[in-house]
Amino acid sequence: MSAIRLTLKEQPGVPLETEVLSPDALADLAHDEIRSLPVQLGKRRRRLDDFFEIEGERSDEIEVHGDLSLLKWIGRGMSRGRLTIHGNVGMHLGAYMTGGSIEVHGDAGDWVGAEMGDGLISVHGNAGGQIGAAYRGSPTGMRGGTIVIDGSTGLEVGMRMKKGTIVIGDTAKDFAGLQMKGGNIVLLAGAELRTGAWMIRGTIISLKPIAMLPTFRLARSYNPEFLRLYARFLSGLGITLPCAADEGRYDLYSGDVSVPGKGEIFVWQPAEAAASR
Amino acid sequence: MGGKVSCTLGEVKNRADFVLYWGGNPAECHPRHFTKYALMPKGRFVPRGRKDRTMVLVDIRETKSVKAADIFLQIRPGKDFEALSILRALVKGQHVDEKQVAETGLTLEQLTDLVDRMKRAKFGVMFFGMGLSMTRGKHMNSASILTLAAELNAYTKFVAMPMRGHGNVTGADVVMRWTTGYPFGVNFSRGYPRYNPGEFSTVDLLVRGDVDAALILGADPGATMPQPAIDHLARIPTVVLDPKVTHTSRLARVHITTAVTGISAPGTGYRMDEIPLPLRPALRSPYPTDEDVVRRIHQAVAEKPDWMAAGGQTTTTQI
Amino acid sequence: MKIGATHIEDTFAEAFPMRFARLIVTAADDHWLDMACREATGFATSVIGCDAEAGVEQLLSPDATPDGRPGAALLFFGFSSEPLGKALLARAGQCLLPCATTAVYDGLPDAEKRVPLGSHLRYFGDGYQKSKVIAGVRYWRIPVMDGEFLVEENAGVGEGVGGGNLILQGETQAQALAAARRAAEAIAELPGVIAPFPGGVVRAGSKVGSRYKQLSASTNDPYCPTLAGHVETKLHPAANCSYELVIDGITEAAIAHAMAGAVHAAAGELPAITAGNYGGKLGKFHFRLREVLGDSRSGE
Amino acid sequence: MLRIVGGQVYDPAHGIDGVVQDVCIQDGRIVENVDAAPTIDASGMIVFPGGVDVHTHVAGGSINFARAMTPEDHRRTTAFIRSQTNRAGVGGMTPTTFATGYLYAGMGWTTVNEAAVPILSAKHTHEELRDIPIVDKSCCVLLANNEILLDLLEAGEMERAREVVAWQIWASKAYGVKAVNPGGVAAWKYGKNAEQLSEPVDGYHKVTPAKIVAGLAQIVDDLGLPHPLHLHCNNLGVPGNLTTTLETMQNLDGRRAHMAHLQYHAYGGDDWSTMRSEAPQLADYMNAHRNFTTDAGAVLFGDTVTITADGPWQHLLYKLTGRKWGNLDVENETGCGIVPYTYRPTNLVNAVQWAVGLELLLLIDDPWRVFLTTDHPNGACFWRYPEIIQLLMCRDFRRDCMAGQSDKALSRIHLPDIDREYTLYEIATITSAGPARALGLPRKGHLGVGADADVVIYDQDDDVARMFGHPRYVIKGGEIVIEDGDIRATPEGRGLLVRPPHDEQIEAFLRPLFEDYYTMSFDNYSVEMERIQQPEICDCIDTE
Repeated sequence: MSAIRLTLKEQPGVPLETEVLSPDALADLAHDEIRSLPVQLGKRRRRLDDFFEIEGERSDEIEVHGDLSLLKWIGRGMSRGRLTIHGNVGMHLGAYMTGGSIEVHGDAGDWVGAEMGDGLISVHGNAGGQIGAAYRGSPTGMRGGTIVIDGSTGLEVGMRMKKGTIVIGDTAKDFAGLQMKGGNIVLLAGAELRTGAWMIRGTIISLKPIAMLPTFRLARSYNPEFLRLYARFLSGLGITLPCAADEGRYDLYSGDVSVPGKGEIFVWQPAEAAASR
Repeated sequence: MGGKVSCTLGEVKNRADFVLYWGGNPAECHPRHFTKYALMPKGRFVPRGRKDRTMVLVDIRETKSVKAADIFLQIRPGKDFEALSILRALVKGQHVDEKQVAETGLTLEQLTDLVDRMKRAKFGVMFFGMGLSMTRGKHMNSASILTLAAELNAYTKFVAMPMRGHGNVTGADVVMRWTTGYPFGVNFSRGYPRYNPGEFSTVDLLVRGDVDAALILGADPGATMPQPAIDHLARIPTVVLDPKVTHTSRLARVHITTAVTGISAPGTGYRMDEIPLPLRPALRSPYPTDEDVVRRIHQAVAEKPDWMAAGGQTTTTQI
Repeated sequence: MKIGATHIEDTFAEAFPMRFARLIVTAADDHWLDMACREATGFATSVIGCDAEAGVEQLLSPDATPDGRPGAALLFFGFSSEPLGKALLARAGQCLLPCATTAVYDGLPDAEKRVPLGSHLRYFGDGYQKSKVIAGVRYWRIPVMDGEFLVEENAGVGEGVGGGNLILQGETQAQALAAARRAAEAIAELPGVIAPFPGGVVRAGSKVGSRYKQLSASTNDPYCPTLAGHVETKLHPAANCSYELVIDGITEAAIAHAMAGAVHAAAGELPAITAGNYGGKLGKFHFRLREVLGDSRSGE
Repeated sequence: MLRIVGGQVYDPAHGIDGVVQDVCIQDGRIVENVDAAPTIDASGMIVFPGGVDVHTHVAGGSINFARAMTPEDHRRTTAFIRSQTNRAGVGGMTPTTFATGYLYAGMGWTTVNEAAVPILSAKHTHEELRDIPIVDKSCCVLLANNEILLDLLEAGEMERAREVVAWQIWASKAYGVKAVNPGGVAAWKYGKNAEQLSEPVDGYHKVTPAKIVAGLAQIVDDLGLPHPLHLHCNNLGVPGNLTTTLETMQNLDGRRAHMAHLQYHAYGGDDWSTMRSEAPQLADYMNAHRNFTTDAGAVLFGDTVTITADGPWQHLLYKLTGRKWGNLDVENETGCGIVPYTYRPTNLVNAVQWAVGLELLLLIDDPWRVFLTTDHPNGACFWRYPEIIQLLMCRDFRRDCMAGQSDKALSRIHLPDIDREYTLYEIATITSAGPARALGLPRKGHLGVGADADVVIYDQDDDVARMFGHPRYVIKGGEIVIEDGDIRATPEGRGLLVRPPHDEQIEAFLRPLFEDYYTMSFDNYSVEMERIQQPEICDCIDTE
C-alpha cells in the first residue's frame, strides 16, 4: 500500500478548508473518489482536484506537497494513519485528532492540535498560537497525545490543556500554559511573559530562565524523580531533558495563587549557574 | 471559570459606594460618565452622591481623571495583568509578599488597602478602559478584571463593565448574538455562523489578506486599524456606507453617502450596559439610511444565482 | 539416584498456587536501596503467620530501572489478590514511602488483575499529591521531606506458585548449614523465585496441624533429630541435622529450575536430600526431585 | 384553503378523542367546510392543535447574554444553513432567534410565551421576538422586584400600584405579569436574598415576599388580565423549599396564579445530601386547589445553561459548580443570572430533580392545569419535549431510565411507584389545549371553528419520541410551514399583547421618579408599537 500523494497546483486566493485531507477520509477511497472530495474555498464548494495533483488511492499514509499556508483543518479529527506535509500549513492542523501522526516539514498556523485527544503532531518549523488549546469557551483543551514544535510559537500554547505533552523548541509567546488543567509543556528555549497564568494544575518545564508572574512562588530546587521517567519518554521523541543531579537542578515555582492553583513550573538551573548563585 | 458580572448603569447610580476605573480616562473620554452615572449623581441608596462614594483610579499616568479620584494608583505600564492577578490572590487570602508586588510599581500596602476597601464596600463597580483591554494581554486583561469582580461576590456585591469605544459597538454585538449566537468575528462561508476571534475577527482577516472584498458600515477602520489591514482594504474592492468622507471612504472603491443614524435616520442604539435606546431623527436627510442601502444590496444579491452547494437545511457536523 | 555421596530421595515437593506482585524499587544509591528492600521484605516468611511472603528477586542495574537509578525487583506472594493487595499497601506505605529517596514502580505491567498502590498511598499527600501520566502510565507524586515519593498508580498481580521446597540432611550441623547456604545463594541468583525465610533457609520446617487447637502448623517432627527416639523419623540414618529451603516462584518452571540449582549446589557430601509433601493431597503442583533434576540436566 | 382528511383528531377543548374527521382551513382559521381546497391525506395520521409553550426563555437580554457565554455549545450543535427559505443560525442550549422559530415549529409548537422581560430592556426582547419566525409570541413583564411598586406597597398605595402595573404592562408591550423570587432579586442588589415569606424585604419595613405575591395577584385579577399572575416562588431549587411553595400558594388565598416550573419548588430535606422529592404533597395541594395552574419545569439529563432573574440562586449555583457565571442586574426592576449546567443521572440532586418534574406531571390529576415545559433552557432545551412525552406515555421506558439509578436516589423519589401512562388526548391537553386556556388565548390550543389554523399532523409511530420529534406536517395560520422535516415557509408570527386600561395621570406620578432613579429618560422608556410584529391586542377579561 503506497502513500497517497497530493501536490498543490494552484494557490487559493482566500483560505481553503480541507478537512478531507485526513487518513480517515481518504484511506478507503478510490482515486476518482478522492479527486472529487469537496473542499471549501471562501463561500464556494470546490473539488479537491481543483487544487491538487493527486496520485495513489486506498492508503492511510498521505503525503502533501506545496505551500499550504492558506489551507485549514488538515488532519481534523483524524484517528489513524500518517500524514506528512512538505511545506507550510494553515490553521487548525490536527485539531480534534484522536490518533495517528502528522509531520510537517515547514511552518504551521494557529490552533495546531486544538482539543486533540491523542496522536502525535510534529512541526519542524515554527507554529502559531493556541497550540493544543481549547477553542473559545470550551472548558478543556488537549486531552492527550503529543505535539512537538521545533521552532517558536505564538500566544496561549496549551490553553486549558488537561493531559498530554507539548514541546516547544524555540521561544513561546505570552500565556504559555494559560489556565492549564494538567499535562506537560516543555519549553526548550523559554517563553515570553505570563507563562502559566491562571494554571490550575499541570507542569511547565523550561530549560531557560523565564519571567515569572508575581503570583507564582519559588518553592525550592530539586531533581524530581518523575522527570527522570519523563526524560526517558521524551528521548523517544528525540528530545533531551536534563535531570541528573550532577548536571544541575530545577527551581520549582508553584501557582497560580490568583486561582489559587496547584500548577508547577520547573526552571532548569545548570550546575555551574546553580553553584554561582 | 470566572464569568461576567455586570449591571445597568442605574444600579451604579443608585447603589455604588465604591467606584474603580482601570486604564480609562472618563474625565476626557466619557465626559458624562462621572456626572450622569457613576460618581456625582445622588442615588437612591447613596443620597449624598459623590460624598457617599469612594473613587479609585488605576492608570499608568496622571490623567485629568486623577482630580476626581480619592485614591490614585499609578501602575507601571504593561503590569495590569500582574496587578490584577495579585489582587485576585489577596482577595482569597493567599500570601503574596512585597517582593512579588514590586514589579507592578505599587506596594503591597496599597493593594492590601484596595482589597480591604473593595470587601468593605456595599456595592462596588469596576469600569475598565482601553488602557487595560487593548494593552499587552488584551482579552486576558479584561478577563482578569471581570473574574476579580465575580470572585468578590463571595464577600460583597461587585460588578465590572468595560467602557467601550465610540459608536454602537454594543448594539452590533447584541444583534450578532441573537442572530448568530456569537458577538463578533462571525464567518458565514459555510452557510452557518462560525466564530473564532483571531481567525475571523475583521482586523485579523485584513492583516492576513484572507478576504477579497469588504463592505464597511458605521466604522472607519482606515483610521484605526494597523497599516497592513488598511493596505489590504485599499487592494480589494471596498465599499463604505458613511454619512461623511472618512479615511476608509478615501481608500474605498465605492462610498455611498447615507443619513446619520440618530440625527436624520431612526434606529436603536445600545448603551454600554446593553440597554437599548430609541434613536429618533430630528432632521430629514436627502440620503438613504444604512438600512435602505443594505436592503437594496441584499435584494440585488438575492437575484443572483445561489452559490450555496445543494444540501440539507441543517448540519450536525460543523467544521 | 545419587549426586556425589548424596542420596536424592525419590519423592516430591508439594506446592500451591499463589498470587504475586512484583515491585521495582529504586533509590539514590545502593545503601538506601538495600534499606528499602530489607524493610519491605521483612517479616514475610510464611503466610501462615505473615501478611505475605516476600523477598528480593534480583537487583537491577540503573539502566534496567524506569528512572535510571539503582533498583531491585521484589516479589510478594499471598494466597489471593485481596490480602496481597493489603500487604502491598501496608509495606509500601510503611516501609518504602518513609525510606529515604525511594521510588516504586510496578513490575508486572502486562498483568490484567491490578491492585491499588499510588491510588491509595496518594492520600498521604493531604491534597498536595499530584499525578502524572507518562507514556500511558499514571504515577503519583507525594510530597515528602526529601522531595517527592514517586509511586505508580497500581500494581499487577500474577498467578504464581508457593511452597517449592527441599530438605537437606547433614551429618553435622556445620555440614548441613554450609550446604543450605550454598543452595540459598544459588536460588538468590535466579530470576522469578524467592526464598522468603531468613537467609533463604528454614530450620522450623513444619507439618500441617498440631495437638494444640489454636495452631494450624507445628514442628516437622519426623525431621527433628532430637525426636528420633520419640517418633518415627524420616531422617537418613547418617543425618543428625536438617534444613529446609522454601521457594516461591512466578511460574512452575521457575521453581523447578531453582530446586535443581539448589540441589546441585548443596549435594556432594550430604547423606541425603529430600522434599516435603503432604501425600499429594494439599498442593496442586508436585515437583518430583528426580524429574526436576532430569529436566534441568536435559535443559543444560 | 386546506382540507385535512382522514386523520385521527385530538381536540381536548371539544372533547374529541381520536375521532377520524376532517379539519378545514380558510384564511388562517379553522372553518366548518371548504370547497375545492387542496387536501392533505392524513389517513393513519394523528392531528393535534399546535403546541403552546406557557413558559420559556427565548428572547431578551438574559438569553442573549447566555448565547455569548456558550460558544462551545454553538459549535457542537445542529446548525441551520442559510437557504432561500431560512436564515442561518445555531440550535443547542440557547438557539439563535431564527433557529428558535424553526425548532419550535419543527416540533409542532406554534405559540410561545417568553416568561421574563424587564421593562427597561423590553425593546430588546421585542426586537428578538420579531426575529423568531413562524410562531406567535407573548411575554410576561417582571414586576415582583420593581422598586417603584415595592415603594407603593410599602406605603400601602394599592390603587396607585394597580395603575402603575397597568401602565408598565403597556409600556413593555407585555401580555402578562411575572413575579420572580419576590423581594429576593431586589435584595440581591446588595448581595442578599429573601428566604422567609413573612419577613420584610431588605431595605423595607413592611413589604414582605408574601405581600408582593398577594398584591400582584390581586392587581392582575383586578385588571382582568387573561393570564393570571405568573409566579416563580422564593427559594427556587433549595432543599426543603416545599414549605415556601405551599405557604406561597396558601397566601394567595383563592386568587388565580400560574405557578411556574413547580419542579424546582417541590423539594424536601434539609440540605443537598438529604434532598428528596415532595412532589406528591405538592400534587395533592394542586389537586385540591383549582385556582392554580402550573408547568412542570421538567429536567432531562444532559448539558444546558440555566438562566433566571433569580440572581442569588445563580450565584450559589456558580459557587457550587465552579463554572462560568454571568450576572446582569437591571436598575430598579430585576436582574438575571446565567450558569451553564450539566444534569447527571449519577448526581443525587439531579436524579431527584429529574423525577420530580415527571412526578408532578403524573400526580397532578387534571391535565388542564399542569403543562409540559422544561423552563427552557433551565431544565432542558425545549426541543427535547418529545423525550418527556415518551417518559409520560411509557411506563416501561421510565423504568428503563431508572434502572441505572442508585438505591439511595430511588429512596428519595416516588416515580417507581407511579403506573400512570398519558394518553394522546392527555398529551394534547398538556401541550396545547391546557396552556392555551391558562394563557387566556381563545383562538389557540383547539381545532374548533374560529380557532387559528395552527395544526400538527404526526405519522403514527410506536416510538413516541420520534413521532413527536418529527411531525409529518406543521400548519401555522393555515400555511404549511414544515413538511417531512423540511422548512417550507417562514411566515412572521404575531405579537400578542394586552392593554389594561389605566389612568393617564399616572405618568405624572412616574415621570419625576424616573429622573431620580433611572438612567433612561421617561420618554424613551416605553416600547413603541412599531417594534411589535403583527401586534394583536387581546381582550382583558372579567375575573369575578
